[in-house]
Order: sequence, then structure tokens, then C-alpha cells
Amino acid sequence: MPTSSKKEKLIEGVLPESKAHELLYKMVLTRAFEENAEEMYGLGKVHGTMHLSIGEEGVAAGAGPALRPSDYLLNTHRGHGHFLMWGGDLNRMMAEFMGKEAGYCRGRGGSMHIADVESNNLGAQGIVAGNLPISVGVGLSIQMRKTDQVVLTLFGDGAANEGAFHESLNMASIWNLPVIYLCENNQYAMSMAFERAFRVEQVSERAAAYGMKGLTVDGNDVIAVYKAVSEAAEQARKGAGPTLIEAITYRWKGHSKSDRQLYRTREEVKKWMEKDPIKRFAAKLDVDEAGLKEIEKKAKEEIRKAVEFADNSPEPDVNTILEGIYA
Amino acid sequence: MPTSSKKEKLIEGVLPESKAHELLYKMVLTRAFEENAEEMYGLGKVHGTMHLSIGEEGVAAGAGPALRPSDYLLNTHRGHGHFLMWGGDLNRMMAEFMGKEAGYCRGRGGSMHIADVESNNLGAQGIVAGNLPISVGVGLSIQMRKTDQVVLTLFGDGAANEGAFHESLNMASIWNLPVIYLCENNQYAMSMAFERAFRVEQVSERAAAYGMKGLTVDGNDVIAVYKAVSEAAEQARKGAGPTLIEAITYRWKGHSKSDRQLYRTREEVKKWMEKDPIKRFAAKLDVDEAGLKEIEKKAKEEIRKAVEFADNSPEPDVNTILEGIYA
Amino acid sequence: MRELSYMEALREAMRQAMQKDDRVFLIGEDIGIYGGAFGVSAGLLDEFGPKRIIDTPISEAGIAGACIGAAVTGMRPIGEMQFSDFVVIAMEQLVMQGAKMRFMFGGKAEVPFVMRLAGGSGTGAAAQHSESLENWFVHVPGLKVVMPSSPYDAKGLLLAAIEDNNPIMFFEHKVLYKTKGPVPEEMYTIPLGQSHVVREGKDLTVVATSIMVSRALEAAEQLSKEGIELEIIDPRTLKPLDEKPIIESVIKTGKALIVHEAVKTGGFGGELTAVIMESEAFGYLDAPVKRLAGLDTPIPYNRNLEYHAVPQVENIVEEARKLVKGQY
Amino acid sequence: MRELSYMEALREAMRQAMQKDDRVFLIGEDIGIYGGAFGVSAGLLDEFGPKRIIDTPISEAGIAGACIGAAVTGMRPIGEMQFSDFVVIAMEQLVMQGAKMRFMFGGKAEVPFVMRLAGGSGTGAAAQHSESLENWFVHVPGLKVVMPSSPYDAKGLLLAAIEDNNPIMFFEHKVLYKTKGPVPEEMYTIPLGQSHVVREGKDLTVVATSIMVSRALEAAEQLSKEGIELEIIDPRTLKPLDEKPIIESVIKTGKALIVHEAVKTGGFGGELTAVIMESEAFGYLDAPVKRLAGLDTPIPYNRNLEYHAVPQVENIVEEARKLVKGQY
Ligand SMILES: Cc1ncc(C[n+]2csc(CCOP(=O)(O)OP(=O)(O)O)c2C)c(N)n1
Ligand SMILES: Cc1ncc(C[n+]2csc(CCOP(=O)(O)OP(=O)(O)O)c2C)c(N)n1
Ligand SMILES: [Mg+2]
Ligand SMILES: [Mg+2]
Repeated sequence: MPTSSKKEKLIEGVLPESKAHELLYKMVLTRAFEENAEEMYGLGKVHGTMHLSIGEEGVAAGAGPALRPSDYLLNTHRGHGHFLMWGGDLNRMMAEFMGKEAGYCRGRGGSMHIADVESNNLGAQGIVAGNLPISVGVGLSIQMRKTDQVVLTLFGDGAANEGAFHESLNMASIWNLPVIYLCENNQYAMSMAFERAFRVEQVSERAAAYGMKGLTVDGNDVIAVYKAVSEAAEQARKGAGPTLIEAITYRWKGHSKSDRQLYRTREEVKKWMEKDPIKRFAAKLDVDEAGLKEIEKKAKEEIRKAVEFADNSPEPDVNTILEGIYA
Repeated sequence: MPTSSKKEKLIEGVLPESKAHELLYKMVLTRAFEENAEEMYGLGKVHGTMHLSIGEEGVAAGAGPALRPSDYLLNTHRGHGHFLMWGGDLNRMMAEFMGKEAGYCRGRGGSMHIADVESNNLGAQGIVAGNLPISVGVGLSIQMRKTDQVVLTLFGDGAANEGAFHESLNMASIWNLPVIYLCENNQYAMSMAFERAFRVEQVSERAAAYGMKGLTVDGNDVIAVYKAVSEAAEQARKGAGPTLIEAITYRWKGHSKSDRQLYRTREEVKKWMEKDPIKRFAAKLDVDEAGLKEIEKKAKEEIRKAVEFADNSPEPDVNTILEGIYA
Repeated sequence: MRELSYMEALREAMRQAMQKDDRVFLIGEDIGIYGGAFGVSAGLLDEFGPKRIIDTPISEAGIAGACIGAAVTGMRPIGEMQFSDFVVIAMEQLVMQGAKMRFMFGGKAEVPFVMRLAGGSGTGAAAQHSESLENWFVHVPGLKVVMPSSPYDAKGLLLAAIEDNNPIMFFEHKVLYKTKGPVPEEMYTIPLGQSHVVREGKDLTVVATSIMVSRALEAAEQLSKEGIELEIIDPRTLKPLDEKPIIESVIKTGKALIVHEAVKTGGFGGELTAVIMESEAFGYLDAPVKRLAGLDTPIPYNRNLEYHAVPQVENIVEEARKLVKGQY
Repeated sequence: MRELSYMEALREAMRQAMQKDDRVFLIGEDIGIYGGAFGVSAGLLDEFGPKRIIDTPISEAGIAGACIGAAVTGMRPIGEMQFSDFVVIAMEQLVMQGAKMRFMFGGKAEVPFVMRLAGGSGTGAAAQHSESLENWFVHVPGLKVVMPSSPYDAKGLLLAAIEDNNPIMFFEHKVLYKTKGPVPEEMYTIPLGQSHVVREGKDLTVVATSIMVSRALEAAEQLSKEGIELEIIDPRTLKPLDEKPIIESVIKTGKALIVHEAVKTGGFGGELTAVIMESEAFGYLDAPVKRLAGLDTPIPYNRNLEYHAVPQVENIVEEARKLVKGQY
């Protein structure tokens, strides 16, 4: 989706440069959001739990721009980045995170359930693989309504061992549904290392069990993800059915708030921190350290303002507690 | 398992001839049981439903003798043959089928739940794929008790699209459990043709998704099934983990009592009736038509006596209705 | 009026809804050429084609997910669990996704689908094909639970369920499928959340659901000969429950018997007892509210045991008589 | 006596059971090196190794199946659902297989396993991580349902559950994990099916489960200052339910309030109401039995809404006071 009409430089021949810079900013913004989230959690300003995608921002940055505003998103518990890439408004997102009435879900959902049905963002997910069967229905609905939409369904490596994964991929495949299954393989499901939970080398090998196209890409390479999702979307729009894309990446932080990370070594984490998707994408765009600092500053300021917005938003009125359950 | 100690002729180099004749008899007995079952159903002598394996007897005949009495069986809804091959007593089986107190399950289970825990026969199954997760536990238990038992888990092609299939095979594979997954692919799940429900050619292709060995055999060829299950059992006993075996066969009768069979042609059924596993195995054993007639006569007589036994058995006492729920 | 079977009434409701609204479609196992395990959807494939009468692999979670995903993006699916028992595989989708989606998203999504489930015992189908699990769903905010007891109600309630903008669990009874009754040809709806006083009487309020309604009616005929007049109320929708007619009836009769097929312990009868207890009817109770329900056992295969595992007409007669005569 | 937290009491029960009996093992998600999402199994991997503390893939149906299959072949597994909500994925295995296996096989199988589930709200975990689903399982013949409310009960009930030869749903409460109380060092069991009179009082019987027991106790202290004395009973096992102490108490006080966290409609409170109603206590009731339970809503994320979605001490005080004063 070129963002300007005049001929613009394309990064790796596919992504308009201005769009790429926008993505870089959103990656930085995602990280700033999550760093701030962690801090607020530490200060007791938010409760519950949260799942940080720091280190994995490349996947969302590549996937989001490959799709159209009319497409659908089914997100995961680790989905702040995808939410922003899908065009989510930072203020309302922050308000939701802080449980405020101005939040996307009126403070009822929080980080794990944030959604924006109006923009076809069908929500984050608290149940591992819970979104996978739903994507069958979204795909069917697109097919029946005869639009050229697609649905992007995100999930982790751990989710690929739930029965729901199996039923969903099979149904999407036999019916040629326009679903893009994007597995963020960050190599752990909480404390469960990929090698302990799988006897295949790659999640994408499982596509064959459904006669589906499967491929693995470097999830820390924005352009690689962008290309894979674009291609899958094109196939899906043509009626050629679903694709299973596995994006290899790594989570820098603990699984959630209370993770002591005994299941991996500091060295392993350090090794992956050297493959920072933000630095990598910045380098590709010839943004130097000073340039990145500038962007970070801007992002942090936007975060600060969002916190201010959320802080000033009212709590939901207790008298509305039974609202929004039934239509 | 040779049944006599002196050197005996081996069919296809693997199966002792006397054992083979015993199997042939049991195949005929299975069919006689089911033909009689259908008749009794028509006469209102039994109620509920039943699932006939007529035309599929080769699978049970090949699988049963490949295992030991100390092994475990997890059967399906279409499991009369496996029950007999596992050494089930015809009288008590018939009594169960007729809901009598003398039945294996005191008349509580019926055809769909017939079990004999004492002989490690952990029961037929009313929930498609419901036995698959259980086999993980049986496998774990064998591993923890350090015996050289294995568990034979049966299921249909339709079951391979349940989420339970996925979770079970993955867990068995990553832990190297001694499970033999034997899929009876009779090409239909009720009215659902295999090609409509799968985008792979063979169920066994799915083994790869779990890093498991998978193979497809002719399910109407007793010896082929016997060899495959024997080999899988040997591997499992050695600690080499599970195998997925797909046995291709065909159900001659409707799915259950009320099936008008609009989903397939008479010609297709006829074509498969020409591949009768009983006739085929008889031919291999040089049993001619007259010989087969003789066997059938004997089987029918045994069935008649079993019906007599069951007819003379009392109904469960209504006062015992709350028995057997809790230990 | 023309008579239809319960099954035909359901089929007609689906046919008319599909004719009227392109967004309505059917999805489930063997609902196409097979016509459904009990024949409810027979003939619909011919009329609407495989794009609207969708046969699925054996994947109950997938069926539920298909309904949810299609519903939230503008369609109005009718899903089927071939036997209500199989809903155990779809619980995550129905309870964690379908039921809660609107709420979790701040009241901003609509998830209009109907899940039809063939429930109940009486066909010799044994422990895994005879469950009555409706109270599980009564316990789930976000779902509605409907249980028609007659062909007339079956059609009217199903049409109302299809029109409703919420996820609805629609429990049919296998043994009712062939029972007949008057059913108007035109489309009509019976509002969800409207109890039905099926029979008026002064001596005892009987609240019965699904197949127990006809059994209660039979019991009432017998007792009438003894001069005992039962008032029979069918809630029809268990959730939302229309309490008023029940409470008013108990105020009138001073006594109540609750009859359902599901296992007694933890069942809907407890809910009804509490609803009566917490209402103004409490002050009018001449006797304890009693529950007559399924025994605390899985359904046995044996015909005789199966019969005795759930309330039958003679049990209702006996319990009702005892209550009216003050023998409890 | 030595004090332990609820979590430590559970851990000690598991440790001692595993030391004593080789057949006992643990299976679940992240129970090994991670020590369980809430830390309940912390340290057990070091002591017993990965063959007895088995980390699984994210496959809840598989976990349940692993328990059932191992149990029926001679082991005594303790499974874990990381959050009780995730049991929605394991319903088929638990309800259709584990619960019914013995019955379907004519009373000839034993399926001794314990499924531990971390339930309840109060941690900001929102709608998919805060459920209280115990009444679903109360409604399933073949299962037992246990809900400890204190560290002492947690250890004694868990040891009893591990010794029991049936499948047991063992509901723990997340918010109780860190609460402390006296716990003997030696192994001891609290028989399943024994209600506990936690506090004696003459004015009102309060039947409370899980975390509501301590809230009821707090409420009782406050009301005591007003001269109102609550009698508090904790059933501890919801199934089988020990009705006698409850009935006797209601006969004494003439009034009952039932308090649970789970959603009111379709919940265990209805069952308890009916049990009281159907007992001889009916004749002694001076007031209707009342239920104070979770609102009919999924649990909201917002802290304040979450707080108000389930009964708190002040709600118990208020309801109890009203009942005692005849204001209902
Ligand atoms: C059905 C279910 N089981 C378990 C959990 C608890 N849980 C939340 S996230 C998670 C790990 C998920 O791993 P993966 O799918 O790889 O995603 P990641 O967290 O690595 O992004 C677990 C076990 C859950 N939320 N839902
Ligand atoms: C979970 C579940 N879904 C649906 C059914 C209904 N049903 C019983 S057998 C069957 C077909 C099974 O097909 P397959 O696994 O191929 O075995 P086959 O009957 O062909 O031997 C169906 C749909 C069931 N018993 N359980
Ligand atoms: Mg992961
Ligand atoms: Mg089949």
C-alpha cells in the first residue's frame, strides 16, 4: 500500500520508504508502550498481567502494512504491537490498559482482550489458540459475502499444540478460506522450550498435514515478514486458500509479570538482543543512532501524553457493571 | 506369538498357520455377530444404535495377534471385531450388547462402551477421538512402571480431524510413548467422504507433523496389518516411540442403524465388496468355498448359543441403578 | 391448524429464515446429504446448496468457532452439535469466546448465532449420547438458553433465536423429534424470555422443561381424575428466565414441583427452587418446593435402567400427589 | 502450630504424597522449572525430577487424557489446569471419559486422579482467567468436587483427594494462595464429604465456599459487635455434599445465607437452597434462604468493577444483617 502517489523509493523493492519510516516509528512506539507498561505495573498503576513483545516488534511491523484496513485481525495475548500496526489509537489503547471508560473496551477488557471491532480488529486473546477456530468463521463469512477481504490470525508456537490449531487449519484448508495463519515462534511457550514441545524443526512443517502452503521467515526482518504476508494475502484474495507463516523471533522479557526465567540462560537472551529488530530495521533505513534516539524521544513523549489522557479519563461507573453483556 | 512349540508353517513368513486359521474364524465370527446384531435390532431385541464393521474385519484380525495379552487396547465405536480379537468372550459380549447383567459392563455400556478392564481392554468409545488423549496417559503409565507393554489406539479417518488427535500424537511423540495409533480409514466419517474432509491423500502423512513414523497399509490384507502393527509394537517396546498406521478399508453397511447412504453409490460399495477381507484371507489359507461355509456354520452356531446365553441372563436389577458410579 | 412434527417445525423455521435472510446459514456434521443424524435438515441441501448447508469435518470446536467468527462479521449462523453431548468439545469457543466477546470488547460486538443441540435420553444411546447439559450454559453470562417442548414452540422459538443478536444455546430433545402438534405455516416468533402456562390448575405448580412438559401434562390428566389439578409452566427459555408466571402460580397454589430430565444435583431445578424461595412466593409456600429430576448417574444403556434414570409420567403423578396431600 | 501459606500447604501435600507413593506424579503446564504459574509446585522438580513432574505442551485435553489413562492403568496422577478457566478445553476428557469410565464399564475400572484448578477473580486477570466453574462439575455424576478455603484444609483435603479412588476436581483460589494458617507437618487427611462448622452462632447460617469463608468470617466479626452471631459452614466438598451440619444449623437459626463467588444464576447456591428446602429444615425457616453470589457478568478487567462483580465482606455484612432483621 503506497502511501503517496508520486514515485517513491521502495525498500527492498517492496515497501515505500515513507511507510517504512512510519513502521520504524511504530516499532519504537510499541517498545516504549511496553517499557512504560512494565514500569506502571511495577508502580501498581495497573493490575492483572501483561505480555510484552519487546524484541518481537518485527513481526507486527511486517504484517500490519501487508494488509488493508478492510481486512480482519485476530490477535494474541502478546499483541500490543499488532494493535498499533493495525492503526490503534494510542490514547484509547492506554486508557484500556489502565482500565478506564475511555478505553477501547470501556476498561472491561484490558491488555489481554483489547479489541476494536469497528476497524475489524477482533481482539487480543486470553485463551491460547482461542482465536484459531474463530478465523474459520471469519473466513467463511468473507467467502459468503464475496468480498476480497482476508483475516490475519496470530498465535504463538505454544498455540500450535492445542487441538484448536488442528481443527482450524484443516477446515480453512479444505474450504480454501482466506486466512493467513501467522505463528510468532519466539521459541518458548512460557517456560516450555520449542524443542521440548515439538518433534519437528519448524511449526511451518505442519502445514503439510493440511495440504496447506507453509513457510518460515525471519521474524526480526520486517521486510521478510512483509513479503510473506503480502504474498499470502494475495493468494487468499485470489481464492487460493490459507497459508501458514512461521516468523522466528525471540521474547526479551519474561513471559508475564512474574517470570524468573529459569528456563533459559542470560547468554541466550543477550545473543538475541543483538538481533534487535528495531536496530536492524533502522540500519536498513539508514537511520543512525542519533536518528533513533530522536524517534525514541518522540515516542516517549507520545506515551507520556497517552498516560496523561488515560489518567484523566474516568473509571467506569460501577452502576454500569451489567452493561455490554447482551445485545 | 506362535501358538504351538513345534515348527509350524508361517503364512507370508510371519504368521503361524494355526493362528491364521483362528483369525479367519474370528473374522467370520465378527461378521456373524454383526449380521445377527443387525437382525436383532430390526426385531427390536436391542435398542440404541450400533456400528457395524462388516467389510473391515481385516484390520482387527491383523492387529489383535500382533500384540500380547499384557498390552492395552483403546477401541472405537466400530469395535466388535477388535473386541473379539482381543480375546473377548462371546457370551458376555452378547449379553452386554443385549443390556444384560451378565454382560461385560453389567448392561450399562452396550455396544458403544463395551470394555473388559481385566484384560486391559479399556473400552469402546462413543466420542469420536475420545480415546486418543487417554492413550497418552496409558503410554506414560507404561513408561513410568517400566514395563514393556504397548497400547493400541484405534480410531477412524473422521477422528483424525478432531483436536484430540493433534494433542495426543504430539505428546506421544515428544515423550516417545509406546502408543500404536491405528487409523481405520474406511473413507467415510458417517456421510463425510475422506476427500471432502482432508487436503492430504493419506491420514498417515500427518505423522510428519509430529516427527512420528507414519505408514499406510491395505486394511483388507490381514498380513499387511499384522506386519505393520508388529513392527510398530517392536519399536514401541524398544523405546523408539509411537507409530501412526493407517489401514485402508471400507464399510459395507451404513454408518449406523438409520443411514440411507445417499453419499455414495451402489457401484462403489459393490466394488469394495469384491475385496472382501474374509474371502481374501481364506484364499491365502487355501480355504475353499465349502471350507468357508463350514466355518460360517460353526460361527453362526456359536452366535446362536451366545444369544441363548444372553436371552437367559437377567436384566440388571433396577435397585442397582446407582451402583458402579463411584469407587 | 396443520400438524407438523417437532422436527418438521424446526426444519421449516430454518428454511423460512434462510429464504428471508441471506445471512442465515447452517453448519454442522452430516447436515447436508445425510440430512442430519436425526433428519432435521433433510432436504435443505437441495434447496440451498452446499454453500449454505455446510457439512464439516468432525471438529466441534471448529464448528463453534465458525459460528462465532461468521456471526461477529455480519452473518447469522445456525450451528449444530449432532448430539448435545459433543458440546463438551466446543466449550472453550462457546463459553470463553462466543459468550464473552461482546462484554470483553466493551459492548461493541454482536455475535448472533444459534447452536442447536440434540439432547436427552430415551433412545438407548447410553452415557455419551444422552446428556442434558443445559444448566452449564444457564451459568454462563452472555449466553441465552432455549428448550422447546412442542412443535409450535420449536418453530417460534427457533425463529426468535435466529433473529436475536446474541449467542443462543438451543436444546432440542431427541425423543420429541417425531411428536406432532399444530404449527402455523407463516413465520412467527415466540419471544425469548416468556414462560408459558401450559395448563391451569389450582393445587400444585409444576415447572417442567423440554420433554418433561408432555409427561407432566399426561400426569395432570391422570391426577385430574383424582380431583387434583396441576398448573404446568414451561419456562421455554431457561435464560433469560421469565420468573413472573412461575411466582404468581406458586402464590396461587402454595406448592411447587420442578421436573427436569437433567441430573438433579447441580441442575436447573436448584436455580428454580432458589428463584421461588427468593421471591414473594416464599410467604405463600404450604410445602417445600420439590425437585424431580434425573438420578445422579450417567445414562445406562439397558432399556429398563435408562427408563428409570429420568422422571417418567408415573413418577410425576406420585410426587405431585404426595406434595398435594402433604406427604413429604 | 507452624504456619504455612495455602500454597505451601498444597505443595507439602503433594511432596509428602509423592514421597510415600511412587504412583503419584504431577502433570501440567509450566509446573517444572517454572514452578507453576502461581508457584505451587516450586522446588518439586528438583526433588522428584522430570519423570514425575511433567511439563506438558499447551494441550489441556491432553493433560486430562494423560491423567485418565495413567489412572486407569495403576498410577495416581495429579493434573493441573494453570487457570481453572482452561478446563473448558478438557471438558470432553473429564466429563465424557474420566467421570463415566467406571460406570460405563460396569463398575469395573478405577480412575483415581486429582485435577487441580486455580480459580477465582481478584487479580485483574479479566474474563478468561477468573472463572468459578465448580457447579458444572457438581452436575456430573462420577466426579467429586473439592474447594479448600484455608491452608489447613488445603493440605488435608488434597491428601484425601490423592488417596481417593475417583476423579476429583480440586478447585483452589488464586487469591488464597498467599494466605497463612496453621498446618501440621505430618500427613493428615480431611475426609471428602465432611462439612465444617467454621464458626458457631445462633442468628443466621451462612454457607460459604472457598474465599467466601474468610470473607464471611470477617463479616461475622463485624456483626458480632452489633450482637448478631453468624454460624458459618464451609462444605469443603461440594460433591459429595455433607448436608447434615447445614440442615441442623438452619434448624437452629431458622435462616440461611449462601455465599459463593461464582455467578449466581445456575450456580451451586441454587443446589444448596434446594437441599435446605427439601430437608426438614424447611419447617424451621423464618425467612427465605438467600443467595449472595457473583453478578451475572463475565469478570471485568477494571479493578473497581472486578471488586464489585463478586461478594465482598461489606456485602455479606449487609445481606446478613438484613436477613437477621427480617428485611428481605
Ligand atoms: C488454553 C490456555 N492454556 C494456557 C494458558 C496460559 N498461557 C498464556 S500464554 C502461554 C504461553 C503461550 O505460548 P505461545 O503460544 O508460544 O505464545 P507466547 O506467549 O510465546 O507469545 C500460556 C501457557 C492460556 N492462556 N490458555
Ligand atoms: C465428538 C463426536 N462427534 C461426532 C460423533 C458422531 N459420530 C459417531 S461416529 C461418527 C463418524 C466417525 O467417523 P470415523 O472416525 O471415520 O469412524 P467410522 O465411523 O468411519 O468407523 C460420527 C460423526 C461422535 N460420536 N463424537
Ligand atoms: Mg512462544
Ligand atoms: Mg471412517
